[in-house]
Amino acid sequence: MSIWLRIIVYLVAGPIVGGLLAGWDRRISARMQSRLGPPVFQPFYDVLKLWQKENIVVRRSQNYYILFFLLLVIFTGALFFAGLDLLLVIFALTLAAIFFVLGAFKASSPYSFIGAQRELIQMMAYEPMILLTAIGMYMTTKSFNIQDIASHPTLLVLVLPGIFLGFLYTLEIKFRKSPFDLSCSHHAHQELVQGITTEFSGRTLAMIEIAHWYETVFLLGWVYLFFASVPALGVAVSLMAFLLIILVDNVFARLKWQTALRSAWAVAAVFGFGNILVLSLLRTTPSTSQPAVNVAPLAINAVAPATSAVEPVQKN
Amino acid sequence: MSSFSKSPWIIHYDASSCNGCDIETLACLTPLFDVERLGVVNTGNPKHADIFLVTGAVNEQSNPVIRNIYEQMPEPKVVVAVGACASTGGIFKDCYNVSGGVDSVIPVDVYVPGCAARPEAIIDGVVQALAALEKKQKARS
Amino acid sequence: MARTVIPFGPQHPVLPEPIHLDLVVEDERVLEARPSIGFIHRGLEKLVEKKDYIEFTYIAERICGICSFIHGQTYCQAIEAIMNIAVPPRALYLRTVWGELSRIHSHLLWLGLMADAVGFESLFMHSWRVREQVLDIIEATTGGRVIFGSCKIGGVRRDIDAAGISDMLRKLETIEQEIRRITKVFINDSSIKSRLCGVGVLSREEAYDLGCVGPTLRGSGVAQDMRQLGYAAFADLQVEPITRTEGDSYSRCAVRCDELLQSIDLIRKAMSKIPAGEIEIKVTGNPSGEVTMRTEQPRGEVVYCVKANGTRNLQRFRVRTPTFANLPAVLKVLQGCELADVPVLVLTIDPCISCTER
Amino acid sequence: MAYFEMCRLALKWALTKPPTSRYPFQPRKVIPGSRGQLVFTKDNCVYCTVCAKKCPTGALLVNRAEKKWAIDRLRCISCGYCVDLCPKDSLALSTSHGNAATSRTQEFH
Repeated sequence: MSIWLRIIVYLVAGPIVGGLLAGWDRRISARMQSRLGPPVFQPFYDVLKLWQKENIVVRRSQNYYILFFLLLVIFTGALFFAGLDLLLVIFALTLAAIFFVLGAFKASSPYSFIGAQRELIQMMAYEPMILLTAIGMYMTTKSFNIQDIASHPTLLVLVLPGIFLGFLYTLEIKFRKSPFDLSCSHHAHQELVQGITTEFSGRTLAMIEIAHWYETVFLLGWVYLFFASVPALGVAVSLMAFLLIILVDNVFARLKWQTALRSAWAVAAVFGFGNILVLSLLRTTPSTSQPAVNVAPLAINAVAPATSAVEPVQKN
Repeated sequence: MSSFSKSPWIIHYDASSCNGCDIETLACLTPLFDVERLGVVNTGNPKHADIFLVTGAVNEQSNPVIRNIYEQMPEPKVVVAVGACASTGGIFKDCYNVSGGVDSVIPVDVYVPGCAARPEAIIDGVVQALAALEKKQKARS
Repeated sequence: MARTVIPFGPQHPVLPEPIHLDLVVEDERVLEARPSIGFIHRGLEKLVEKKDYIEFTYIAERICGICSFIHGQTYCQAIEAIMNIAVPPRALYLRTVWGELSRIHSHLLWLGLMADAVGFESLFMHSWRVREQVLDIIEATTGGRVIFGSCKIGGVRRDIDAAGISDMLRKLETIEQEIRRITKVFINDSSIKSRLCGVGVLSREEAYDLGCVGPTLRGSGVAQDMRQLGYAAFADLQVEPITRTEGDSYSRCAVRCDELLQSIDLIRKAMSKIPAGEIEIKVTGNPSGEVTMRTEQPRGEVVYCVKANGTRNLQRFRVRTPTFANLPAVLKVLQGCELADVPVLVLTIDPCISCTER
Repeated sequence: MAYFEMCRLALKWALTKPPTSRYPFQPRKVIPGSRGQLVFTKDNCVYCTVCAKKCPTGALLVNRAEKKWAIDRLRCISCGYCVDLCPKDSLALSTSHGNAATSRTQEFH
């Protein structure tokens, strides 16, 4: 499929699939709470209703911040599905989140102010792990280009098990699900009223909701990337990851931001960095079984401390 | 457009009620009655809400609070007075600090009878409020 | 550092009832909490001079919706003490059973609200699902879900026949299993422990000096339970107060979870010993005199002072409710806590604002 | 470990049918003996106005001369005090919870 076709498919199918996933998410977590739960198209009704409601904002610039947030999330998703550069995708995602936080700061109400600060803390928590994921993918496929990563013969998750677990952990934060729904939890009773989305209403809130749908599809696409060489397995695992996150949402209470930050960085250090350490260890031993396709200078010069515990990684 | 009747977000405030009606309103969200199957979500934020559920006969101190919440809600908005106290002042109508029902402060669209209004009665009230919401939305657009 | 004042306002999703706290916050640490209450003050004590003393039981029951039965029961006991009416023993037993049922549904309600404040919605839904089964029993026996309206001066208004008793005991079986499963999750779950342990510590002396009552006091190790006074049928049912020593939110929550199971046993004991006979006695004439009556509400000890001067209307009616006694403890504990802990600390004494402000 | 306990509880309920009542679409499960709306049978009544005087919320209005009896459903708290006092038992409490109204009207009988 050509790049443009893929972008158009993402632009159209993104919100539909995202909305359905959000609908299924609310329905399954309702069933786990022994409730019937809303119809599956409920997120679409919500957004349609919000679109027609009056838009009360503290300062009109909030609308534009959220508009940029939505556009940037769409830009990130389009970049990702078009198969371009992974690092650009990561930084575009961070930029989108920054616009969202600026929109909340702009409203200068104490709740959205502290919600925005917590959103920054959350970003600080998951950034290292996402970067380590990109580095791990680079080390196995020798390129940051998503097209090459996707078409790489080896099953990435076998080579990067630690990074995959760390990435699932950050998904928990990115989806704003229970242990880490610090900045804004959709309809849970929060001490910050609605946190970051307190001061948005009407059309702006609808845009935030649609941006969340795009983000969901983009992040599940990234989980798929770990299993790119076996497409059917990839789709199955990304849906399983989604179900796992819903289950974790219904099994944990909300933790404080200190524990969230510490645990996220600990996971990034142990799983992410450990995995990369092991990879670089195996890479420097003279094993020539794997011809390096495009010999790019190894970004991270392999530091091989003697004491690192070697994880049993099967060589394929 | 009928999307208003499919996703009514409510905000609930206790204006000097004995909290019998409040726990019945919360009981509407819990598994046995589960109003989320009708699309209802209890947002605590007036900026996100469409239906304003008020319980209790309004006393002097919560009078400005109710008016404040009512004005913060975006159009179209509907007020449901839950319980005998909210509708007509109920058993506390002779108290010195109570100014009668909610309609002495803000315009009320639906009254729900009952002392500790049953969750089913509250669901009836919300369903009737949907019709009022649709009417207001047509009038607005 | 910049100090922001966060209005933890009368209208807040985590608070079912309005209480206003101005939190002076530095970064996310609360330096000071300035409360302002009075949002539910209806002034119903003044109604005593307008309403007939028999009719006032309906108002006494509606002081607070969650602990409504025990308010009604205490008022009736106060009037019966003034007019020294001998209430038939069966009515005393029925009052005890309904009192314990309202304690179970009130504690389950609190369990759900605490889980919700800590961000654990599924536990909130499960505990309120079990609470609905308790409300079905209450509705079958008294006709009302939240406000029973089954207590009157001189006895009770409805009787429970043998079939009703066996049906109630059978339903209590399933409720007990569900409660055991939910409280097991609540006590052992480490994400809840990380939010409740060490939060809002009240030492034994502090709790006693601040005048706390009920589970807030028992959580800090002081064994004080008004049911030991032996009012209603508690003279024949020995009540052992459940205490914990750590004195933090977690121990108060554990005390309430154990009290749930204790109430179920009390109901079973009362049901096995319930005597047959009349359920009410004719009341004539007007009360005159003064009495102070103390009973145990789910939140603690409630004190009723009733003064009558021989006319149809009472002269003075004063209630000191448990949340009024526990509020100073909340304010002391809120100093220096984190913003994320504020809902946990406000809910740890199980506040019933409509009780406090009458 | 309590996670598995909560996991078990969540998964058990995810697979079983939820006990939610489909209320507006299916009738309410009525528990016999529950106190609901007041029902008035006109022929037993002798208009002695005891119920109107004793009602805690003043929901009943009785006019002895014109033989009229009226109730304000939104004031009535279903306490059943009037049912106990009525000498001619022309009043009774049904189990229905009464429907929501869009205006404050009184019912005349």
